[in-house]
Amino acid sequence: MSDLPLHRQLGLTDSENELIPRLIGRDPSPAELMMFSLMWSEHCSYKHSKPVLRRFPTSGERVLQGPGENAGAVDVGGGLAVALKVESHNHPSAVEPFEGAATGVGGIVRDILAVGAKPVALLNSLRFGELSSARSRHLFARAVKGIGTYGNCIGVPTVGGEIMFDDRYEDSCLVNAMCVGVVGHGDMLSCAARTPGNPLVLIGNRTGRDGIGGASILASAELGDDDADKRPSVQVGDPFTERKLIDCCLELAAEGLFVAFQDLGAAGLTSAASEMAAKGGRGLDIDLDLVPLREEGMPAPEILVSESQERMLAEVLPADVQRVREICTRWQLDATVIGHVTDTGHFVARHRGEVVADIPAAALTDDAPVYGVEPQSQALPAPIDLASVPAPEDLRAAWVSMLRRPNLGSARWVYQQYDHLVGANTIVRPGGDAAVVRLPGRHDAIAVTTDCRPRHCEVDPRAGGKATAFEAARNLACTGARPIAASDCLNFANPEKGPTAWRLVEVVEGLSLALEALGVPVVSGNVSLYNESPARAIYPTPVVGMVGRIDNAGKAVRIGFRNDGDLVLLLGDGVPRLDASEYLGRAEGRPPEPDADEEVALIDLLIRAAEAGLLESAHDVSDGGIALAVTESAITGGRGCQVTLPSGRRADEDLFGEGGARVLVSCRPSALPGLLEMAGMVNAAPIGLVTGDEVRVTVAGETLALGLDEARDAYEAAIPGALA
Amino acid sequence: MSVAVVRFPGSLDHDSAARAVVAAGGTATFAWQDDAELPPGTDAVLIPGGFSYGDHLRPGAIASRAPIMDAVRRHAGAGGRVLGICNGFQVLCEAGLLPGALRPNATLSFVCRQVQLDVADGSTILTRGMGATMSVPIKNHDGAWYGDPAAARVVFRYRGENPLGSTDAVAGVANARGNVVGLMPHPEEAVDPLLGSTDGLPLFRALASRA
Amino acid sequence: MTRVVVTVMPREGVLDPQGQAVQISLDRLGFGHVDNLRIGKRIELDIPGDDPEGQARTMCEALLANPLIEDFTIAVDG
Amino acid sequence: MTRVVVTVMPREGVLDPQGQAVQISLDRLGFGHVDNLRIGKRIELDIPGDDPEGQARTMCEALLANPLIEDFTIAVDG
Ligand SMILES: Nc1ncnc2c1ncn2[C@@H]1O[C@H](COP(=O)(O)OP(=O)(O)O)[C@@H](O)[C@H]1O
Ligand SMILES: [Mg+2]
Repeated sequence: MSDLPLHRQLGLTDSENELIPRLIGRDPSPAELMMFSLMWSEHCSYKHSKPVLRRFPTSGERVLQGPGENAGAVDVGGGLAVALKVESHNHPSAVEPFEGAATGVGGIVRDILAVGAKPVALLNSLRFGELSSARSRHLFARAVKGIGTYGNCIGVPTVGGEIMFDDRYEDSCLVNAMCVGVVGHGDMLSCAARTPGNPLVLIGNRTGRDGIGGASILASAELGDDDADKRPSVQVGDPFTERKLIDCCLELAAEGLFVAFQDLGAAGLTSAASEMAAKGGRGLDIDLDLVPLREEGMPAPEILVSESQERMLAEVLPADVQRVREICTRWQLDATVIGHVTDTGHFVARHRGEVVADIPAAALTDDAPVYGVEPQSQALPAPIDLASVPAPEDLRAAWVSMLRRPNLGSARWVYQQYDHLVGANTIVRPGGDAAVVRLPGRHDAIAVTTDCRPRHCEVDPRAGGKATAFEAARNLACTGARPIAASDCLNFANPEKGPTAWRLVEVVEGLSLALEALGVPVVSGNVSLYNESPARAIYPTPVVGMVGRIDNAGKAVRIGFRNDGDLVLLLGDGVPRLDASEYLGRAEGRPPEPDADEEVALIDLLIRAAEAGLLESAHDVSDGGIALAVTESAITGGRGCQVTLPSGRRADEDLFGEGGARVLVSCRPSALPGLLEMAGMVNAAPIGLVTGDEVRVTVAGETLALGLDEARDAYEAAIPGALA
Repeated sequence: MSVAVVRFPGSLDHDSAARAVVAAGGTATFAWQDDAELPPGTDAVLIPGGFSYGDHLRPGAIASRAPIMDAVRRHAGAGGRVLGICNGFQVLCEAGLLPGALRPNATLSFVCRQVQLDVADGSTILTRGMGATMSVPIKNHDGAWYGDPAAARVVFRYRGENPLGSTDAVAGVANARGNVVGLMPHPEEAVDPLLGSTDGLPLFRALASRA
Repeated sequence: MTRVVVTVMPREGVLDPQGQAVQISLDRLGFGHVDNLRIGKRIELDIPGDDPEGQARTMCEALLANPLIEDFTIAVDG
Repeated sequence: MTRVVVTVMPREGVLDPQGQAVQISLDRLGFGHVDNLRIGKRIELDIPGDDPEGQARTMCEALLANPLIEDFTIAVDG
């Protein structure tokens, strides 16, 4: 056992430790100290990021619920709202990738459930070290398995996500999950406790010793180190119970039995109860002896902070307790009254006849000290000198090897392990720019995507933030969807270091500028900081999850070429550059700054063209440049093409350069005049046609040809090949 | 015609299966695992996909012992139509209503993708009226049928390749009488042009028809 | 109360893909000489009353094992 | 060649959802008196050479068990 004072062992600073007695008017008990330490952790209190997050645009005509509840929600018409949130489970996934990633899915689903919404789509954003590392291969493969195992069993289709491998994530992998749900406007639930005297019902799994971090320090002082060692701190997911929880809670919600509703996530009961109390300006009185336990004899602090999964806490009317129990029993779930709402504003926990905690709830949730970050601005790098990048001797070979890169090749190995269809509403399946999911029982649909451009954020954080948000919006628009809401997960290194703080502030500024230009509000999100080891810090990785809307699901556009003889066009004014590109493979140079007007005009054009039925295919030009985009449209559609690329400075840059607003589309020849007219100020350049069974690309006077089979083999082998 | 869709804790595809029945011109009702009888007026039974009881122990094993299964057994015994999809197929095998067992996929991973099937036996009351082939998705972790193909009435086979490693590329079987059919692929995900295929519709028409 | 251990193994002749996969992984980790690896389930449970072994047998027949593909054995502790 | 049996069980205190689901089911089948049911894996394998037990331990640590959530025991036949 360490000699440090208890508060230090629990991760509280000396000044935080001094603040607590002033807030509660006496010295905290060890259990209370632990509750503060968890609630005031960065994960729960956002103490380093709160001021930064205020920058995000969060309002808009469609916003029904902005940040502050378990998930945000926007109107999609017809009385229906879409709820969304992205969340990280980085650290648990690094410790135990299968369970960490699985419980990450479970947690984000319960956030959606907590606002009364039915989960209809899952996505995930993954970042690991290079697959040449055995550790990264293990983490990646197990995390994917964990996500699949959990998501498949709960019957929510996993329809999208992204994967990137880079040495910068070798020591700190990122596993972010996003869930999207639907709920009627009038059926949205809040976590705010309402009426004193109302019982609190704990629903779902029993409480065990999962994910007890700080508590084991406390408990070990009492029980001796040997026992502490036996305590698993890994949460184990139980997707079968989660499925029952979803079915059961939606049934309870449909009968209007919830007054307030909340999931138990990080810091377990402590966080759930104090948030309910603080949000509603009420108190909660909880009797820990009533909490159903998996093992006898758990000490109070452990019960208070256990992170056992698949649990929800509901405020219900006294007269409804019986009915709630009946429904839960049918679903084979425990439903136990563990306390009631009070008017004291305090979170009071009793155990074996004693009060073990009695704290003003707001002290836990709102009074954590907020630390302004101290950004230390960095000089922006100069654009790379093209002469310093060796030109490939064999362009065709370079093209094939690009297809074979795990960062560019097909993600099929991953999404084939996910049930992306369950529910029979997946109109556009994974493998394209965004997935399209029909709204239950309706003709309209939502498109969903997650995106991030970490290398760009590293070299030029503000521009990288913009590029990230615009890419997400462009991906939605490629299906014909109009972006309506975003959620984000800010994955960063240690913000107490000036350069990281600067990147955080600048990225958020860039994201905000782009989202304002797009008219897309941020309605929820999450922050994951300190993703660094002594050897490596991650790139700034602001994952953006975005939802768009399509009026008519039948008009959704896909990335694959569809008919021989169709014309291929390049839309947009972006200029490809190798700076910070996948081709370069390094965060060096300075990609062109996204132009908001061009981006918005292109997105608008795509949506209108899809609506008018002018597009046969549309595919965003992103990682790997136009060479990748054109090959993917050909492989996916099972049709070759002949295109001539606009010439710039050098053939490899023309082929593999990235950056700016560019989209590869195809259309029937008869649709061309309409499309050109609609394009207006947006550059629309016909570059070839769909034909044959090879991809023929003419670049700087040289013609390269790649058979569809050879292209597909390289593309499909990228990830399985690297894992073999 | 009224089709009873049987639900267990962990069933996932009951709503989409019911929609497929409706798309095929039938009406759908739900039956719960604890019910002793099928809903009044039930003409046919559909056991949908999902992870009943979390696939614990063996997929379909725990659900196959639920009270409703006695009613399903009586219905099948009287010649009534029963269709089991994916987990429903596993339940029917575990219940002894269909021959064989479903083992983990040869890849040992969940597989979600579109496949092509050959209709190997179009003479059962459930498969007649189907084309010679169909395009449908599979999505399962334990979908490798294991059994004696000579002793079973094989109704569907994977075409071209055997994606899950089942005996003799079997994708679905019927009982001897042909009124109970189970298959791993998901015809309810192939009843709407927007989903990419409507090849699953004839199966639901047969299930929901009086002929 | 008797602690009973039920072992359920894939039947001889039934493919055990999980066992095979583990054997391949062991091979890669340098345990290439390992052979005949099979994976089954071990179920531990407390059974009160008389004839715990007979009760366990009934449970195996009713649920715990599928005779088409699995064999079971029962061991009673102590 | 020695036949070795490795038993991998969920660690004390770790959730065993499979055991829980099976116990619920046994309860419904009339075995409500059964308790503390836990399900783990039984791995049988042939190990040639010296110290099969030590080899098995190395394999458990390298692959067969996840020490964060599982405990293993090794039994050597004969
Ligand atoms: N980066 C962010 N952008 C927008 N909103 C955020 C961000 N990070 C956190 N939030 C919001 O702050 C609130 C608290 O987040 P969190 O503690 O993760 O919620 P929960 O405990 O329900 O998971 C939520 O409403 C969340 O949406
Ligand atoms: Mg929450």
